[in-house]
Amino acid sequence: MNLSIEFLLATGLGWVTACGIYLMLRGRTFPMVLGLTVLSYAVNVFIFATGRLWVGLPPILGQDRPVADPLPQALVLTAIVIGFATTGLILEMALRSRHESGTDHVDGIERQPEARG
Amino acid sequence: MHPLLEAVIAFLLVVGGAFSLIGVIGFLRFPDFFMRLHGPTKASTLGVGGLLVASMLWHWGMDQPALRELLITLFLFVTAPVSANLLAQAALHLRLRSKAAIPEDLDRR
Amino acid sequence: MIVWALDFALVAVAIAVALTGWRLLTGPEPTDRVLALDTLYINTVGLVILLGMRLGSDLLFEAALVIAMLGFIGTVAFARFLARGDVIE
Amino acid sequence: MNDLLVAIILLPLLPGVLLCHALGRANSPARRRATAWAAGAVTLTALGLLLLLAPAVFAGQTLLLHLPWVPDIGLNIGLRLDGLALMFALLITSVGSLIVLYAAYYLGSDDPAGKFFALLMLFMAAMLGIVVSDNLLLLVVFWELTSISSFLLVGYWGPQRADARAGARMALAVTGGGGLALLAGIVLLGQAGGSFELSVLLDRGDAIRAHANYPLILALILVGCFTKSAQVPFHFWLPEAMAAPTPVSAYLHSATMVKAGVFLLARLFPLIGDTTAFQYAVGGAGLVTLVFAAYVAVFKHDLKGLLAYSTISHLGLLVFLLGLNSPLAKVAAMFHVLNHATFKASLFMTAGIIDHETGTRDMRRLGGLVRYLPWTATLAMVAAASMAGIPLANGFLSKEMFFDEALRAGNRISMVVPLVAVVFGICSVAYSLRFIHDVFFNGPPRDLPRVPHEPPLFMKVPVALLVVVVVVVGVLPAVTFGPLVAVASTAVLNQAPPEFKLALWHGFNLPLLMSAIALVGGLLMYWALQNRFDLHLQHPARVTGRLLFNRGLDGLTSLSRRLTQKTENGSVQRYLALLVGAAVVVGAWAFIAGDQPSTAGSRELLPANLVAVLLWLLLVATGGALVLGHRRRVLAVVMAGGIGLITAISFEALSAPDLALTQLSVEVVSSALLLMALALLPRTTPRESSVRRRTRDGALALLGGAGVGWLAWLMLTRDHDSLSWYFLEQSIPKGGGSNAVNVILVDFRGFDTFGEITVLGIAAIGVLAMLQGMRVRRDPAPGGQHWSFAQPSLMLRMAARFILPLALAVSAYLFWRGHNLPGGGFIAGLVTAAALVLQYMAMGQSRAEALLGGDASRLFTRWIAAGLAIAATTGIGAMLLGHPFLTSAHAHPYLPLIGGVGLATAALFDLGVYITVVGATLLLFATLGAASKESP
Amino acid sequence: MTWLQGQLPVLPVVLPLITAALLLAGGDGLDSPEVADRRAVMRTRVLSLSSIAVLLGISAALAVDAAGGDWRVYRLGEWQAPFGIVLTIDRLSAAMVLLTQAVALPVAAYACGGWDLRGRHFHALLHFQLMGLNGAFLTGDLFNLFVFFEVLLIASYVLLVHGQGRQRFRVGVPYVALNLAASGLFLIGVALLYAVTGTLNMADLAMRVGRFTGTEALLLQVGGLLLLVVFGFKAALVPLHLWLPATYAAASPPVAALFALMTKVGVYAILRVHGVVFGEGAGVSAWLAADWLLPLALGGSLLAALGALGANSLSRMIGWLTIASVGTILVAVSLYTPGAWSAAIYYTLHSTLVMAALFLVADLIAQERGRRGDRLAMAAPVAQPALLGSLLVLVAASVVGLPPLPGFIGKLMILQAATGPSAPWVWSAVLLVGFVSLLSLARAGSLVFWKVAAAPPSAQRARSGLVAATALVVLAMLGLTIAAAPLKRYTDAAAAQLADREGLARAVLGPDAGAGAVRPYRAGEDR
Amino acid sequence: MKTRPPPPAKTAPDRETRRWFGHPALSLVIAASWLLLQGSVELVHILWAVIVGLVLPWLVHGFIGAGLRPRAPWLALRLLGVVLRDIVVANVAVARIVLNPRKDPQPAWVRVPYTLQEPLAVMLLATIITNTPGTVSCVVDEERREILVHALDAPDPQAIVDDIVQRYEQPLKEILG
Ligand code: NA
Ligand code: NA
Repeated sequence: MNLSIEFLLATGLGWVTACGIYLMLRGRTFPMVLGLTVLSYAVNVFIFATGRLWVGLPPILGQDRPVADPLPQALVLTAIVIGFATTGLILEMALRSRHESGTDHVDGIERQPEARG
Repeated sequence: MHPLLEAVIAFLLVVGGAFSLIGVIGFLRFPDFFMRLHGPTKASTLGVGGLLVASMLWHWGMDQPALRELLITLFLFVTAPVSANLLAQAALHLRLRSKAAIPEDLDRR
Repeated sequence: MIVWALDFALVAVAIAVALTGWRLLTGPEPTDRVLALDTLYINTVGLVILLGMRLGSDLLFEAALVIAMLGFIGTVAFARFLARGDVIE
Repeated sequence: MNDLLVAIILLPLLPGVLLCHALGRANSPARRRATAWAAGAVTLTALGLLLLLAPAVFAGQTLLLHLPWVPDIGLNIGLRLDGLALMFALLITSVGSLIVLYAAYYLGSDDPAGKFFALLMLFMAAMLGIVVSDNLLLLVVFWELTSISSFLLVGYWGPQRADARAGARMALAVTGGGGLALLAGIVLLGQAGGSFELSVLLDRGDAIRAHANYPLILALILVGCFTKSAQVPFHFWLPEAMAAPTPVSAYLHSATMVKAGVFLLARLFPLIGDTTAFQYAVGGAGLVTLVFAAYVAVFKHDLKGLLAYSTISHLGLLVFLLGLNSPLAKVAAMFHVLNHATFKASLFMTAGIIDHETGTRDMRRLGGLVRYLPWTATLAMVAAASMAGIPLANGFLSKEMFFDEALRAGNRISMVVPLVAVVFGICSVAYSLRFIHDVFFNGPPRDLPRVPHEPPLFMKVPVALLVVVVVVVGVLPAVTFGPLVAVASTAVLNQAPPEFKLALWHGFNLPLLMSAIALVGGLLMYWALQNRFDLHLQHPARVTGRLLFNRGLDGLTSLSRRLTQKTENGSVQRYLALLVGAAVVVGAWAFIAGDQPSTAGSRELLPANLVAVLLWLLLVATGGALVLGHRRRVLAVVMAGGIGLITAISFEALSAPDLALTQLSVEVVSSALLLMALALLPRTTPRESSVRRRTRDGALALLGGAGVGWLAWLMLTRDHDSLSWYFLEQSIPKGGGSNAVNVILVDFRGFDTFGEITVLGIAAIGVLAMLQGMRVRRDPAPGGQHWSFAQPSLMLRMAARFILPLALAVSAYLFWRGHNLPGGGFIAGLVTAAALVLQYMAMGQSRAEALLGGDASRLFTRWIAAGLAIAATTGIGAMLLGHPFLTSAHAHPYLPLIGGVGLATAALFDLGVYITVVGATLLLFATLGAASKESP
Repeated sequence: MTWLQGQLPVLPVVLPLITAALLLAGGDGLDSPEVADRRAVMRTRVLSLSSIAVLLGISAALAVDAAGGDWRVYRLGEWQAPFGIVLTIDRLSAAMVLLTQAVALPVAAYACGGWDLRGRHFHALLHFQLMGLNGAFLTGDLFNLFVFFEVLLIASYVLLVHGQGRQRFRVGVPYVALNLAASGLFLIGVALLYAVTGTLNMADLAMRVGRFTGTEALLLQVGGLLLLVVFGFKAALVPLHLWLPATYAAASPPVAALFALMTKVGVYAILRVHGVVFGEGAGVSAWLAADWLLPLALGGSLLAALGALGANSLSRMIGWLTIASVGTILVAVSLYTPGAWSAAIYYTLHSTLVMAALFLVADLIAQERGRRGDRLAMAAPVAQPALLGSLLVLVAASVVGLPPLPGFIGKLMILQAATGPSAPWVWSAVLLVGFVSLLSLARAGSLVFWKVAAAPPSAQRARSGLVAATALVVLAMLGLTIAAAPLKRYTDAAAAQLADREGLARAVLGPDAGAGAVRPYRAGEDR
Repeated sequence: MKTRPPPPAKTAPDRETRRWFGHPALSLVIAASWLLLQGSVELVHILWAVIVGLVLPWLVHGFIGAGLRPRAPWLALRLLGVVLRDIVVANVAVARIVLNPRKDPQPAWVRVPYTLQEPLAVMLLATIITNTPGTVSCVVDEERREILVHALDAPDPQAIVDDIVQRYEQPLKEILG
């Protein structure tokens, strides 16, 4: 199999997803938010990929050439903005939560640390 | 496109690419942060600057809107030193190791 | 000739990006990583410009411009954070 | 005239409940009297109405009334007044009026009368509803209403007494739960019979009995009946319910509610009765109950406890009679319903008088009361004689009939039945004797709380009336209860009953002999227990149903606690892992258990080049570094920034310039926000997850990542179909722009964008709302040193001055061209916002905000509002012209000097986007900045 | 058709937005942290309430219109479906929109009793929430559904912590985090559907999904199942329910009452996507959700009812009961018959109103119990036992399914609709859930009203405005019983209409049901 | 609910009076940038360039302070030439240092005092120092009026100081003051 851009994208996407999930599952708000952010990058690329990959064919019309599928791009734009809004919100909520409870543990209370390993 | 123009563009591309690389090599190989800081400034000046000028000429040669890259060049020339300045201050605050002796009476308020 | 020079520049910048990535990953100082990110931005500007020439397109200019502008602002934020512990005072 | 049927139920339900509640709110003596009067008047009116209808019923008519309610599910207002209904309705209203009278004197001056009588009326309405329902679902409605109202009545003294609370809850649990089973049974019955109207179903008994679901129907309905009528093993709630005020016990737990189960057995007999299964189940349950409860009753020390078990026993008797495949048994049952109601209600009232006067119901303390309460004692003795089945009292007659039926059943089934009946008789005599002897004789009372006196006259009147009935019926049964029993039996059997004669004297026969044995045996039993075993020290039956029920409930509750504490432990990590896990599981399920193949497609792929591979390597390494180094938080932000940058480059290289611009600007602005947040958080994440936890998370992450990657691969390797050709075709002619992505955003799918900027606006407003009033002190620099370089760098200050106008120009340019080329309102807005954030960084928040015009939160809130309003107004403009929301218009007018100008309303919409984005982003920063300012 | 009639469908989305923008621009009177600007507060309340009242009227008009039986399709931007976004109004969506305003109006009125002053911009956020809910119910486009989910969610994030305090933020972060993760799954699901079918319009999807086999069908199925996880999470389908009890318990009572709608959005989406798109006509992907939905809903509703039994506060108990009632609804949904769907719709109406009422009643009780609030522990007796007790009994009885309340009618409808091999399970679960709920509500009621300290009743009487607002919800709930017959006809018709894919496709996509709308997307072709 | 206290007297806005064309240099830069961005000199763009060039400085007046009027344009051009030349030359020099593995550079911290008055001039000086390879302006100390420069390879630090003062600071002082 020749190495293809598609392969790189699919594997890279999977890898970033995995990183995002792992961070999202951490016990402190900050890494969790970072995980969600990274995960949203991956999800956005996934949506983008539904239009398949095209090189040098941005969906700008009137140049008499084929162009990439514009719809997924528009969807991703919306998703990016929503992701930005929600990330900002949870971040500041996490701050307030820490201010209220004195801990930045995601559960809002310090849990007994599990056996350190 | 005129061959001379082509040659100039090619030259600028080679120079720009080379200096981009050299800057990063500097960034990699020096022993302390303050020295490493010098590397990337090369990348932004002669390196990317060269590429940008090449691109300007190239678009001009292609009858596309040219000269726009001038804006980026100007911008990089203004901002890269500011970044360097701020990062140096951060490094001074963090009291990072410096091969050259940092002046004792540095006012860090 | 131009094609050859373009490829040379592309490879050079790509290697520069990869090497910058090395600093990004290894540090050792936090400032190194931020500087690496800043360099990454600047190299990306070069990369995008080269890509534009390679694809014969003038649609990539804005990306380069915005990368340059926002990359700077991001670096300022990082640097201020490292030096002052906060971004806005 | 049939409309009066509704009135009979509605009278106590509406005027009754409301009047009593309204009148009884204040607790003055006058108000209490008025309340009782109201209740009495309502009850008597209902009774009067019934009497008005009675002649028709006695003439053999069945009064029916049908009003549709929810006909599609078979729930209708269907009422019927036949003999059975009439008999029970008369019982309910007549005993009800006596109870009202009694209660008026029974209740203490602290007891809220309004609540009592209102609930009593509610209960009466429900009870009347049960007996006159023709629609079986409606019957269930009233059935459960009796459960609720009895719950409230039993718990009447709940605020003062724990036993009342427990009793009420148990009663509700058992009878309400049984009601749910009944509901199921009735629904199945209706499905089997094709209707829920009794008048229809009465002729379909055979079809129902032949239906495959018949055993299930029978079982479910019997659970309902047995719980209500306290049959073993569901009997335990009734003694607990004795915590209710005595009028409630007298009414609900002797005369009416507990008879509902009996009533329903009788009511449904034509539908589900007359089978062997029915006979064994119902008759068997009744037989067990009647003897078991009679035996236990002997050993009860509490007056009302004794009466409660006696009631259970007599309910068992009724159930037993209804279970028998003998028409005359039904007659006996109907007769005994009436008899039992009369003597048991009067005995409960007597017990109430004794409790009222002495302050206790414990027979171990009571004694010799005949000296203090001669009248009461006399009445009690007559009623108890009836309970014991002594001749001249009505209880004797029905007991004889019961013995007769037991003998006949014995012939058919087993001689055990008459033996059991005799044991029942012996026990009945014994506990009746005990009731009289222990209370009124048997030496003096032992340290009573109060010195007893005869109660007020009107407290005795109801008892006396009932006792008169006991005797009169006992002597002249045929002319008193005879006709009523006849019509009721006719209704139960759905045909005329065989000839029967209610008379005091039947000649010397086997039942009479059994009665004699019972009488003598009962006397002996009581004597023996009293003198040989010291009855007062006996505590029968340690393992009671109550105990089991309470254990079960406690067990269930603690199971619930354990379960919720175990699972719902507030651990976000667990919840998130569950969510991700669920996604992985269902995804894997589709792959593994599904029958569709998973193979890569045949699309021609793009060959990779060195740049792409290097970027890919960098991405993988950055992701790895992010995961491995995430505990150093600044580093993690840098790494995430790196991933964002590579994402942007990919977008740029893969023909998505708009995405690249947006991703990049969002990424930078997010990084700045993250850093601002980090300023208020610890700089490092503690290492606290166990290896197991990390392994689990790693596995989940890898599975999720692999899944997403594999899906992407399957997708990317095959060509796709899309409706996007339409956008490409229409963007320029109809959307007025050549950037298809932007035209989709502001036009084809402008509604999405409309929602999206709303989200952004809400987020900013939300942050303002959330952080309101928060001022945190920043931590000192790591290592405890002071922060350096307080004065912002001169270079930065100067650069910011230069960049702001330039960035605004770039914004304007990006906005301007967005419709045709990469750009647009959102990106322009973020660039503007970023440039202003740079000002914040360069000159400090307070100065920057002063320059922007003062109170930042209000200012930016208004910007958001304005942006949203502009976007909406663009859409509304189209509406005013009669087009749908967000319909765009565009034109290319040719202006002198300037040339062709593209004008699109979509640009105005985009302006709304721009303003919202700037306002929202700045509000996010400003709020966070204000919160992290040192408190003054 | 008059102008207003023509524009009716979009007003439930646009009007709340305009109102919210006005409320934001006008300020909420709480700029100064110490004192409220009385006039601004009044202005805010009047504007907010009157806007919801108008919305209620609009929704009622929509429902009346929908009762006629035709689909109303509102083409945003005048673009032909499936290319543009459409609002699709059928009986179901109209009913849900009406329900939304019917809950919102009393809840907003209740909040005006003082809760709205406990944080910034309550009314604006409420209107944003309404916009999101209405949009989600009305839209006929899957991605647009995602957008409105986000609108309603982000408003809910903020409303959840309205009133602030440690506990609210403690549950706020998990709530947001989980929903963000779910949003990611939502997007992946939508993306997979688009990647295969090339369309986002739900009517178009319903016609297209059945045509795919092989790996394409597999991708569709994964997408559909991911959406099931998302919607199941929103609907608190066990085992994705764990977030709900603490969250609802921590929310301020009017917000919790409003949140009664939120789980129903999940149910609604399941009906639309898994009921219709992946329903009968989905070829190899037909009844995709059935394998999962029925057992989870059955077991889940029982588990949740059990959870309510051990709850230590009224609001936590209501949270568990909410899960149980959604489970009951989903049981009906998973039966995939029009009768069962009709029951599900009716029960949804009931469950929403009754849970909202319960939260408000619980707050009234808590206010009169002093410091103990709604905790299920001994406290001073309430000042108005008869009033609050009657309200609680009425509402609780309906939750349990005691007749003649709507809960009873709903359960009866479900029982009657359950036939076939799953019937014994459905019957047992529905009845057992009722029984266990009965146990827990009886326990709670007896603890609150009867197990009281020997202290005099607290002097704190519930404000009559609050009681009136609560009574309004209860009355609306009772209305479901009184009007059960016409409502049943309506829900029957709604279920039938929901199942009619072809009818929907003709209404939304035109007589040729969208033939030719999706074409192969290849470089250089078709341009 | 308490009523709101009377609003505090409005503080004077923290901004100077704005004037149209108060920043001629900036206006020119912006107008030129606009044209560069548009990549065209059509009339419509020129018109907009003028508008943008006038409006934006007016709009952000408070943020950018008083306008500047450069005095010696020719000197400025000359300085530009010098700087560009130095960039190229010094870049090559630094490249040698970077690429020669045996070369062990002698870094040094150098204080460059300045007498410039105008902050913008100071900023430009610092920028030039950084852009010419081999030196990076690390701290601009406004109190001591000196720039702390890190030199990559400075066997003779004083030479660097002299060079900077002579080549850049003096011309800047003449141009901007
Ligand atoms: Na957008
Ligand atoms: Na439009």
